[in-house]
Amino acid sequence: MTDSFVHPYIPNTAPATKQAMLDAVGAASIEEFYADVPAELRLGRALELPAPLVAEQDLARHVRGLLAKNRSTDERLSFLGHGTYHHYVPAVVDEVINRSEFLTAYAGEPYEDHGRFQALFQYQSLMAELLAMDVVNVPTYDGYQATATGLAMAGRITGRRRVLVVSDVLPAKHSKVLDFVRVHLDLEIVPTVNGTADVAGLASRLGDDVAAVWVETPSVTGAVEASLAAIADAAHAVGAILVVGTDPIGYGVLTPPAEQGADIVCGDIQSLGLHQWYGGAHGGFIAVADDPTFIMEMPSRLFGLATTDVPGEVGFGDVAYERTSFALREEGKEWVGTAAALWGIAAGVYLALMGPQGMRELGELLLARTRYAQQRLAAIPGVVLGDDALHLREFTIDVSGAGLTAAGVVEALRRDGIEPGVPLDAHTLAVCVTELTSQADIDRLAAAIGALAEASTATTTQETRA
Amino acid sequence: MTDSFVHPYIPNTAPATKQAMLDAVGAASIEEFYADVPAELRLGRALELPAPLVAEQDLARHVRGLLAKNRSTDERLSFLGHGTYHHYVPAVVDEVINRSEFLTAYAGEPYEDHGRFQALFQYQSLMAELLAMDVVNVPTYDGYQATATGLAMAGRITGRRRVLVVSDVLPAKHSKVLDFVRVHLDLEIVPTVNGTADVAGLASRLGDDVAAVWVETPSVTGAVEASLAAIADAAHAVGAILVVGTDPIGYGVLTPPAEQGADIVCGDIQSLGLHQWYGGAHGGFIAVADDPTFIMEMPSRLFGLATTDVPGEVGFGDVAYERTSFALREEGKEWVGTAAALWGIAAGVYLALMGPQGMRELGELLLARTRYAQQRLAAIPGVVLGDDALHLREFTIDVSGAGLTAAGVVEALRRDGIEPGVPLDAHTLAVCVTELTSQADIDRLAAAIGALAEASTATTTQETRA
Amino acid sequence: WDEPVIFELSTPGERGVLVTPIEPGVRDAVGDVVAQLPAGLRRAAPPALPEMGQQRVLKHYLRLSQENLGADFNVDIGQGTCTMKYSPKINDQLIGVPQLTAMHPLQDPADAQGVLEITWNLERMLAEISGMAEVSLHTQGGSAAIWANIAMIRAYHEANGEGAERREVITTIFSHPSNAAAAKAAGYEIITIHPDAEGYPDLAALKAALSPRTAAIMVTNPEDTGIYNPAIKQWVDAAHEVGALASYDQANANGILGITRARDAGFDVCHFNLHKTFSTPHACGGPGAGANAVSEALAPFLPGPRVVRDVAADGSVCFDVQEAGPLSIGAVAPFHGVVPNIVRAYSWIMALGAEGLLAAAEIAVLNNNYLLKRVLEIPGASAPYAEGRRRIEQVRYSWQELFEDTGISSEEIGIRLSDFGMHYWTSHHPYVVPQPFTLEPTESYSMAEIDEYVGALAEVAREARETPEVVRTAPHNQTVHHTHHDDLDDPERWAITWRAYRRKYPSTGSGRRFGEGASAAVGLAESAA
Amino acid sequence: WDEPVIFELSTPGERGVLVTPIEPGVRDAVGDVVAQLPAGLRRAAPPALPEMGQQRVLKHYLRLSQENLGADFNVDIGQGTCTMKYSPKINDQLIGVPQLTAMHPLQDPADAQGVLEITWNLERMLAEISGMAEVSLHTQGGSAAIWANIAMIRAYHEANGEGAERREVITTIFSHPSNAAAAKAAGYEIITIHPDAEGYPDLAALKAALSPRTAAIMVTNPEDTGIYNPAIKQWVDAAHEVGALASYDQANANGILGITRARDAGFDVCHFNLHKTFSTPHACGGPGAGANAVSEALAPFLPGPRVVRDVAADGSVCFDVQEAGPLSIGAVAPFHGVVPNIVRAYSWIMALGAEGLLAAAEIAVLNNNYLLKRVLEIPGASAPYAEGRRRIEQVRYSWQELFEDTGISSEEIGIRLSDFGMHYWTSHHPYVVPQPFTLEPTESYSMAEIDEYVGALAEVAREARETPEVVRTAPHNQTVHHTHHDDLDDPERWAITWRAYRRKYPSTGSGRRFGEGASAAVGLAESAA
Repeated sequence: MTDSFVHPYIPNTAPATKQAMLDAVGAASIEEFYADVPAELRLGRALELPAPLVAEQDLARHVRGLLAKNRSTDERLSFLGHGTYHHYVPAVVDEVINRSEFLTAYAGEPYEDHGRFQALFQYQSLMAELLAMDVVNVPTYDGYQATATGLAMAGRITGRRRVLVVSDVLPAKHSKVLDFVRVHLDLEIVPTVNGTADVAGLASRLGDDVAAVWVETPSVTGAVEASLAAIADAAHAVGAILVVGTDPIGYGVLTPPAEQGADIVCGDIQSLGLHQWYGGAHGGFIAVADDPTFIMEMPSRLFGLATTDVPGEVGFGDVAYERTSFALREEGKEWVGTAAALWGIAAGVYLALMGPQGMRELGELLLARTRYAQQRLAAIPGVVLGDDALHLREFTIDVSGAGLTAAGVVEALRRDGIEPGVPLDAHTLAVCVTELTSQADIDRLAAAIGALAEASTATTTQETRA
Repeated sequence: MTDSFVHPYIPNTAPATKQAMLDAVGAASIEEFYADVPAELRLGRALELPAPLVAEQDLARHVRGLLAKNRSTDERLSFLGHGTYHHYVPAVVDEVINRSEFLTAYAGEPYEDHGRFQALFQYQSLMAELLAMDVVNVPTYDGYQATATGLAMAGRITGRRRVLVVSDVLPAKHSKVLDFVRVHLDLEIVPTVNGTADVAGLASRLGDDVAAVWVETPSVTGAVEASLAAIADAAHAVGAILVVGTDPIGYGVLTPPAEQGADIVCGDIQSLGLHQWYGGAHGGFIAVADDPTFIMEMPSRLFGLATTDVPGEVGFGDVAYERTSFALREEGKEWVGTAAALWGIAAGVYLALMGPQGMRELGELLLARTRYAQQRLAAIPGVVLGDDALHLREFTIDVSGAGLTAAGVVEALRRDGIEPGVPLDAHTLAVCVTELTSQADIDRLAAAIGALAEASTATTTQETRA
Repeated sequence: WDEPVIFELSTPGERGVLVTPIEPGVRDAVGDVVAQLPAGLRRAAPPALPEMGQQRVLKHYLRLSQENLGADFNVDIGQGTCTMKYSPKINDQLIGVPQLTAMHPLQDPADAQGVLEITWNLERMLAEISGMAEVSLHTQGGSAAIWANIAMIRAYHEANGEGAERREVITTIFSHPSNAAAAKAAGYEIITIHPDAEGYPDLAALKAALSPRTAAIMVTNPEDTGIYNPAIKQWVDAAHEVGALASYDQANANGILGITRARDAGFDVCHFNLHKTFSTPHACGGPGAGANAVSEALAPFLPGPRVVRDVAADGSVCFDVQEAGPLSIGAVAPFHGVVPNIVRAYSWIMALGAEGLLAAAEIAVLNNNYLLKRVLEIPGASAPYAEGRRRIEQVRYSWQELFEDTGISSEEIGIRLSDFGMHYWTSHHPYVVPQPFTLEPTESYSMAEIDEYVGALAEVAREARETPEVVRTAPHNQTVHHTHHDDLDDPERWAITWRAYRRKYPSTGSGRRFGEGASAAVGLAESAA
Repeated sequence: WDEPVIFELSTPGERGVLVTPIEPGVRDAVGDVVAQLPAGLRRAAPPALPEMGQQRVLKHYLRLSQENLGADFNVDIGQGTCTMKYSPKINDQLIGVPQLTAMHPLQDPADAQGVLEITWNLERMLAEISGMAEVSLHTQGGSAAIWANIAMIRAYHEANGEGAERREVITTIFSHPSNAAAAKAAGYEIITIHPDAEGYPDLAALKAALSPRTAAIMVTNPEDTGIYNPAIKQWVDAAHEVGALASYDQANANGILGITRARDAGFDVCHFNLHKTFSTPHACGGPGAGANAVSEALAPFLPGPRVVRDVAADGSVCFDVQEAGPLSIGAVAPFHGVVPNIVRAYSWIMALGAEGLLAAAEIAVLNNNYLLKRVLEIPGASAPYAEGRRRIEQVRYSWQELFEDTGISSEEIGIRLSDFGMHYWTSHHPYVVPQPFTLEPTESYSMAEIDEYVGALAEVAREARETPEVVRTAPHNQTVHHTHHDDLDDPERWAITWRAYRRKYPSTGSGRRFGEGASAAVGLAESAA
């Protein structure tokens, strides 16, 4: 760097300080420190980067200018879900996770970072209540990774390779899981019937070489699996493990999978107090019973309570640290690293604010809005629901009867500032509603699709007549 | 309230708790506590207020919807000043003043509120360096109040009534000052000449009945007073006090008034790290020498250093608390109360971030941009500068020569998303530039006014011909 | 933390934030503007501000913040009369947007419809809450609002030609001192009424004081004792009988929201503090916000500019700004008042509605009477006046008995309380109630939190009897130790700025230990809050 | 604070936040949806979440935050290899806007041009910084990026028909353990190379280990010791010679920004951690963000979806989203990666530019060598390996000598250090360096701060010799005391959730004091941070 380069982020660019430090270590120049970097590897020129904006006001103007090109779901009416959901984030959640103490901390000991340990232990504990399971990890990256790891755990525990996939899975999630486990496991798809698992079909494929049955509920179409208990029984009968991928948002009213026999419950916490962030804020949970067979296969950190030198005082620490790659390198379970701790704290604050009553009311609201949206859209001539399952938050419609394509609906409605959903195939649209989707919003969507359908039918009729 | 009313802000609305507390105090109902409120004064009906939005998400949507009707100066190109200024606020300033510990604290002791005392002591100290004076108060409400109090102090110190106003003052400020001091003081205006004080005119009106000479620099037109030293000498010669109202933004490069003889320097800190807030974020400073005659007339709190029981440790506390209305009620100096402490902390953080070099560069930038804008606008045929004084940040143009009115320019340019300035009279427009007004912004303004002038001249010429 | 004074953290050459450079085109056009300055206007030596990297400035102030006890952190029921209630975080989040922070007050009103609508709506809601005709939100604090009250009263009498005769303002000793102080600043003589033996405002004394010289009575109700004046209407009537106006200090109206209204008792003018009753945060002592509410008769005297609502012929609504009228006292502050707090208070009312405001009042009063019962269980504590009667939203208590028993003063107890993560304040001077302390639980604290607070109070009272030295030498667990007040009252010794300190204490020996190398490393050892 | 576990703060009936009600129109249309649920799907008992008012939740977490030592508060140079640098507040402020938080990843790309442009630009900037052809920003942390590295390598060999033969991955003991662990998870056998006597990576040992069975070498450079491998190009060349790929763990590239680049040494793939080198905050352990940079040959294997830049015929630019191609490893994470950190990292680079990145590297290295000199002045401290040579951005030190003299371990010293408001970590297991501690000052700390840190370290070392009991029984000034690890390794005793704790410890006697009434009132007495 040149001597006149002084930057607010780099205090020792102050020329006098820099010189004093060089003098202290007896170096003629900073160049000396790079003696081990061979000359032929030295770049020898300035990086070709855009001209910097060293004045904060200029940086702010530049970045704000770029972001101003975005049109958010505050400005567009969005029925998009498909892995990232638009839920309300209470202000207290943002206040807590934006606290500098949490935002900028990393990996201190349980003493000076007591707050972090307690906040994450509480996250584990609050999730545990919602899921009715005794063990929850410090968040891993996302629901994809959580499910991949959950299945890998089942493989390691059973020593088997076959995994029966009995639900419709988000394609990107399937892609991630497959690439993650394929060395160790084989995924076999058991096609769903009317939106949920084909229990009979599953039974016919189960055997003592099956490591796990993988259920997604709600599925990619938002269908809630109604036969979980039967699936659990069937799986357990052959010594297979039931791995359930889920979104915890509904468990204020819905029976948690653990109470229906699930062994490993995993999924994403984005719905619990995280903004959409263009899909950039996910965290994965893995929940199991308080059983060492399962716990010792978990790669993530687990914070637990411990006694201290002061009688009656409760401290925190890492449970079974020797499982981890930090301790054992490649002999650990998968690996552990920086993942999504702050999002876990956020989810904990969210659940503490919502309480049992809030989660109950929210679950009911989501069921009601989903049902209402299904009713309204299915009332459009030519539009039919994709299946008869119970749906939470997401469902599909088939628009082919109205002479429409899913992509065509999206394209047409975007012109009105509406994102009507995600096309799953040529004629199937996945629609998502949340507590932020009001009745009026749903009515607006129905009216817009209804108008399209009417226009399409009119055109078709006209064409038929012509 | 009804028993089913439970609100997140009011924990004891939980019915069981409420009943337990009533039981504990032996009250049959809350009604008992209002025994002293006569029946004829009881409202006896619900207040007529809009239906509440008890769910935070509904409140957020409502308020955001209202605020979305605003079009801020981020979306409009603004040359508005006239008391509230558009300066850049570094992110660290907002981070600090939004810390819950500062935002929600009030009036603790110097022990548990050590941070507040130190932060405000530092504010005083940082302002003192900028102003080159030894004493600065904890902020009062705004620059209006600071100046009103500064003049009132001069009246109390001298026991005289006459105040000579030698600068052009912001009308609203003049209004406030006048109403505040008129029982005790008479304001007499000494008209300015070419934008700044008429020193000869002042001399002719000075006498030993003059309490104070009031200078504003920069004045309402942005003119910097060049004769301050002469004014100080003249005032002091008759035992009058020189009160200078100012904006501290320029003192990285400009000589502070204290070094030119000012006795009381006062003004507003909005420019130092506070957003515009639609004019809703002002704070007033009053600076004097370390002279009990002046200090004992200050109504505000003054935080000072003190020794503690630990040798070498520095504590903080109220200096000369017995001056205040808290201690003496009506025998105190004016009054003290909740004013603008947090804004003072903000200004302190701002000055700490800027440092001597930052304030110097900012001052230079403002002088340069102001001069450039003057040049560009004065180059428009028919547009002339209001005076020949040195200007900082604000200046006036007279558009009458271009056949325009000030209001007309405003109306026309608003249609292009430009706020060109504040009309001071029919033909005078006060234009403001800051570090956030780029050269390109100024060029755009000049082009827009130039086009108006051209169109007007063309019309006039045409009319003349016709 | 043992955080130095910021000037001690300076390192030459460091920068906290950089300024955007002057564009070459500008520099070419204008030249070296600093060099061009007349010598007298060019600053000779740069201001001795500290030079610090950005993170060090941040760290310094973050550490200071942790050394401060915000209402969000403690059971903040000890700052009685101050109405420390929960300031909802959503309201802070809602205001922190460019649509508010980056608005200039002289923009085209068409571009400011949101903020104008909120302002107008809040005025109307406060009019309903007070029963008054018109409201102004200009002032930045409660005392500033009291000033506006008396300034309007003064203008009213002057407009009626009675300005010269009406030279007195009557208040009570348990009304906020700013009523007396602001009236004095407005040129009035002050008459202060003391309560009767029971602690109730003395109507007979008021009547004796009233005369054609009276400009106004300016009273708080309930008073700082938490006692509601049941004869308040008679007070107002008596004032009106002599042609005086009645001004109601409702800075803290928290106990009577939806219960009773200023105008219903006949008051001509009142004010609220948005930072008390309406939840905006206290911000270390401001900005707060005041609301002045007046009767029809006083409306012309309100400060300007005013926000007005226009309904067009087609029914469309638009808000506009109107300059002050001829009778107005003019500007009392820049523009429209403390806008962030106006939006916060509006949001708070909208989150609660009529039933919520009533609930706030009722629970605040329930909490207060519960607290009263619990405090009186502590040996040595008492609640002078109105014995056995309920209070409204706060109580001024006394440690007189404990003081007589132990010699430990209320101030000492308060300082020791800070070691428990709580605090209280005594009261305004003069200490009419001996060894006072003033508690106001508001509606924001749960029963469990109130019990926790009383537990700490009782513990300190026990210490005062059993281990008084522990109390007398407090604080023991703060970042700073017992501080010597005599330094602060002696002009020779006081140091109001670092600049003055360096001048008065040129040697580093006297009273400082800053800059001792690793001293800051003791860090957590002394950390508090 | 002595803040209870949150479940102990529950009061039946309190609410923290309310849910918007179901509209009557919706309810009329759908009926009671909960009652309609099949019995098996209707939750029997509500989840035992706490019931708390909003302010109490807030207070609880704010107090916990004060019990945590963020990088903004201490001289955070002790978490060596973690690159704790200043995360500028402006970047946090810039991202906290609906134009980012309220964006859905499947919105019309036309509505997402800002975030797509930033993502694309950051990819290009990182391509220039690494010398690589293409960059993906999908992964949420460094280890996830390492996984993506090995997943691409695996896919590459499979695409070339060599997947079955190439079953080994070679790494070094001073490379981050996730390289070994992720490769193992991907099905590879791991070969770990130890350094030579001087601490330099052992080229001969590598060559002996390489074979046609080698899929890749995966190494860090400089290694965790701060030693730069001068033969790095020979390492890469040797790998290439046997047909293996070379993967570079540049999680922490902080010392060599603008100095030397991965591709220039021949690497095929590398990754950065945006939360290390590029300043995004560590967030208590995530979200971070990883960037995978690859050569032209590996570009087809990058995860999808990809952000692409289209230039129209008229020169107008627009950004679009493209699904992964046939060779891609597919999705590694939802959508486009950790968007908040992508924008933060972009902003950080834009604030510094080429000269600023170079300055960051050079000052980080200057700071490190200055720190090295100061630490070696402490009796008992040493820096094993490469004696007398300069290091790059960090050093793994040893207290072995002090341990031999006093019996005080590095871990004990680290715990005692927390009493001084500082901390450090030892290192990853196994402790190849005995009694290790790893310091990395980055460019963010001033000379004065480094001196302060070393002062505290020296003080603890002095204590270890003079008053070892003080060190051994630390911490003394934290909110919690020495914690017993044996509880955490015994399945019978561990309690990973409150739910499990209540089940395993049904009596309140064993190991808890919560709920003892006024216990929380001790408050500040034990406050830390």
